[in-house]
Amino acid sequence: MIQCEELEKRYGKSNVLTNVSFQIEEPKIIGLIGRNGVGKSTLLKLVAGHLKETGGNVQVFGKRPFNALHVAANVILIEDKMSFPPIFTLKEILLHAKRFYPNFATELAFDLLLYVGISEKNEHMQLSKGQTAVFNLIYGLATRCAVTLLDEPMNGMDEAVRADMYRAILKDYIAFPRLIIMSSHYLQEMEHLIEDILLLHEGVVELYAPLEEVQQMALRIVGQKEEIEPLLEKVHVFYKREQSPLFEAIIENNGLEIPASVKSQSLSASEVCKYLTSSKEGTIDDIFK
Amino acid sequence: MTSLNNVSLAQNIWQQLLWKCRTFSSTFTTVLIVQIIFSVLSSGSGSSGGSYGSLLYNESIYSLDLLFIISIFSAIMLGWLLATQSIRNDNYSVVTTNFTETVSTLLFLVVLSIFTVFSALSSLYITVFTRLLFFDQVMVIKSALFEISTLFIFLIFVLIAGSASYFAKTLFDISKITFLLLTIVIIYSMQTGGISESTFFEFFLVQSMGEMLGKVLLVLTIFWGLTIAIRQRREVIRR
Amino acid sequence: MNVLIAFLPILLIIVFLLGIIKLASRIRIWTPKRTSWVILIYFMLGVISLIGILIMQDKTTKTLSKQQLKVALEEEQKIDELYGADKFDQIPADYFVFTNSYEGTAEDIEITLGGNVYNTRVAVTWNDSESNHIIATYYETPIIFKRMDISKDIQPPTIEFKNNHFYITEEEMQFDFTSIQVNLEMLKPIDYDQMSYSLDHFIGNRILHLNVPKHFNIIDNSGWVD
Amino acid sequence: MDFNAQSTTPIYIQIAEWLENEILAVRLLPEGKVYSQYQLAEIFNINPATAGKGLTILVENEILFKKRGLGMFVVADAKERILATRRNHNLTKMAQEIVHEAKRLAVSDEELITLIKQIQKEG
Repeated sequence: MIQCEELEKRYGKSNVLTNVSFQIEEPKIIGLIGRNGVGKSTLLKLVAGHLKETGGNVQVFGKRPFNALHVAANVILIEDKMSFPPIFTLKEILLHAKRFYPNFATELAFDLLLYVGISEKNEHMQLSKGQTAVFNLIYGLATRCAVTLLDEPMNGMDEAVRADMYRAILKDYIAFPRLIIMSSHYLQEMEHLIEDILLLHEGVVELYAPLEEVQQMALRIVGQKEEIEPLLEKVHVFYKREQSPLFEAIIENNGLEIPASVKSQSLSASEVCKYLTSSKEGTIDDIFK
Repeated sequence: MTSLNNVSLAQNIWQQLLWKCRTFSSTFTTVLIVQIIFSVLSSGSGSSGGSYGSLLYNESIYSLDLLFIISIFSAIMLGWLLATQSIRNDNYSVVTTNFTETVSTLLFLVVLSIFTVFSALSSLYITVFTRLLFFDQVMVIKSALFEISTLFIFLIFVLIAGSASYFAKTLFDISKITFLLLTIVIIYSMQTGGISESTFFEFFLVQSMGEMLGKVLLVLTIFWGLTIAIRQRREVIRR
Repeated sequence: MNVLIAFLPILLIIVFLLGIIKLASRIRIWTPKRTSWVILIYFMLGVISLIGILIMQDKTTKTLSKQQLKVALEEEQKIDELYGADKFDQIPADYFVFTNSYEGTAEDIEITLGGNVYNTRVAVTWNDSESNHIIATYYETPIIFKRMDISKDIQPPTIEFKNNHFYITEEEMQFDFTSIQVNLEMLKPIDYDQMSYSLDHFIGNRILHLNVPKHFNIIDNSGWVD
Repeated sequence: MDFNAQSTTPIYIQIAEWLENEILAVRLLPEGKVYSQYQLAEIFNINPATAGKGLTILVENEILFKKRGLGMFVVADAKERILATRRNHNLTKMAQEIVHEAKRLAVSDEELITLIKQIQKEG
């Protein structure tokens, strides 16, 4: 459904995406992860056809998304700054959506709105930050577009609503499978929901793999310095920390035999992503040396 | 897998046009209120008086002229407003592309112009009728009460004004320098080159209807074509 | 440029109005539904007013058609020719309004025209009669002013004869009217031809004919008597 | 069940373990139909693909089998297979840990065996 080859996007002189290549063929929920300012939103906007690529190419349903009606009709991008005509109430917005999105789940949208306690008589501009996010997400979900792009959908929502909204996404996804790409700072929160991880780092795709594979990618080993150090020579080390008497390291998991005396532990996907994208060979501790 | 939506270009433009008639409904009321206020404030388009020997006369003229000028100004303002970024962004919460967005807005301008013409006509009838009811004075009907050719000319100038201003704002957004230079050139040539507003009117008001239609179509094609060409390339930036 | 400056106040008012409208839109008066009702009602009022104007025809006057005006203009010219040739007896009887006879007692007869006598032309012809009777005959063709037939509002000139002195005055007449032009005057083609100019102004003849016996001597105080 | 998304054990393995426990507790009957991946996804609030992977592991271990178009079913001797695997796998692992701990504590092999026998006796 989505193909990117050497996709590049510059804003003036600053290069946001330098070489992004990946391919998504079937409906699934994908977590788009990356540090601040790495270009997650930019990538989503390119896919939605809101931005024009400066190099390489991006294709959605076999078409270049920029200015393509077929792509616009089947891709929805939900973001913070999404705006609706101020003359409409929420109710009118939802009623009108059906004209543009034939699959629009009007009833579901009204039910969800009622559930989260937002009056349909409100105007979009009057909503609080959290309510805006909830409404936008409901709107995006209800469009049932084959490609649903959610850029930081949970920003500003409180804990309880977040949990409900994740559940809503899952339920609707099960009922109507489609490609959902969700970007977030909080990978941990949505780890259970996603199938694949798309990790952006320094303008390229650092990693595009199933969640389970990511979880298996690294190991945390803790033990005596003399036991650990020889191990580190054989594998890629993401991180090491010596806080005598303990020596801790995060290493690549490539089937290396770990002596039983060394405590080893696999990491959660979000930790793996954190280490994959941490600045090269250094930690915050180095600053305080 | 949810099914893919198939939308044709014409369908999308039509849907957006209907949508815009609602989202921009305040433009209709703007035109209406401006027309009503000017109809109430002014007593007709003007008056002339004089004497002809022992015959002293005083004529109050109610014509479409004042409403026409007001409508032109409204169209210029609304055309400019319709091209603003925030309005464009609202558009991206429904299915749209640069092309369909621009074309549907231009078509909306046509709808707005047609509305403007008929509301001007209504305003004139209403003021005249109230005057007829409450003032006891000879009322002279100096032209046909309903004249297609007049309305058509009215429509065309309002539409051209709106389209030109929509184009101007588009140009302004993409390059303020070009816009400024163009404005200076136009003002300069109006000051010195003998070009005035009536030059524009005279350009269009030729005797043969066919020639006029040709000129109108040519001018609209230029404005619309350039507008579409420029806006085609724009990215969506929500702030 | 001048036009632009002239309409600057209008522009300012429109900007001011836009501000009001923007404020109003904040309190959601103009929902799309209400707007469409307002528009519908306004258009209906327009149609009703149009019908009203058509119905109240007793209060309205129609302007004469171009054809009628041309006929009137030709008639005016014909009468002008008759007037120029002093052939007053050939002026059709339709246009005859009144005739009066005055008796002169002195040899010198003075004529004074009021300052506002502009439309009425006064002509003197002589006859061989021995009597002292001066015969004044007034003719009037239909009077068309600004394309309207205002004949019925026009009063004949008043003629006063005192001490062998004619005082001729016209009744001053105030004519106020409202005109509707459902067209764009400002966009009318500039090349007004002579024809439409004369059509738009005053058409009609008002002739006062004085038939005077030869033995009188006419003293014209105004210099306008033919 | 103590399902934990933040745990370092991958979710699909937790799902597989949960299903095995259900089979052991005879809440899932031999030859009976198992939850579909979508049902599991809803029950545990997880991605259906992840749930599917849990099921796939069990199919690979021949605890479940697929009937085309009907879904997944428990094999007749599922319980025995699970027990056997757990015995093989888990017990070995635990034994390994005991042996390592014994080494660290300088407990000799004989002493360890004696300890185990003693615990078995006490029952």
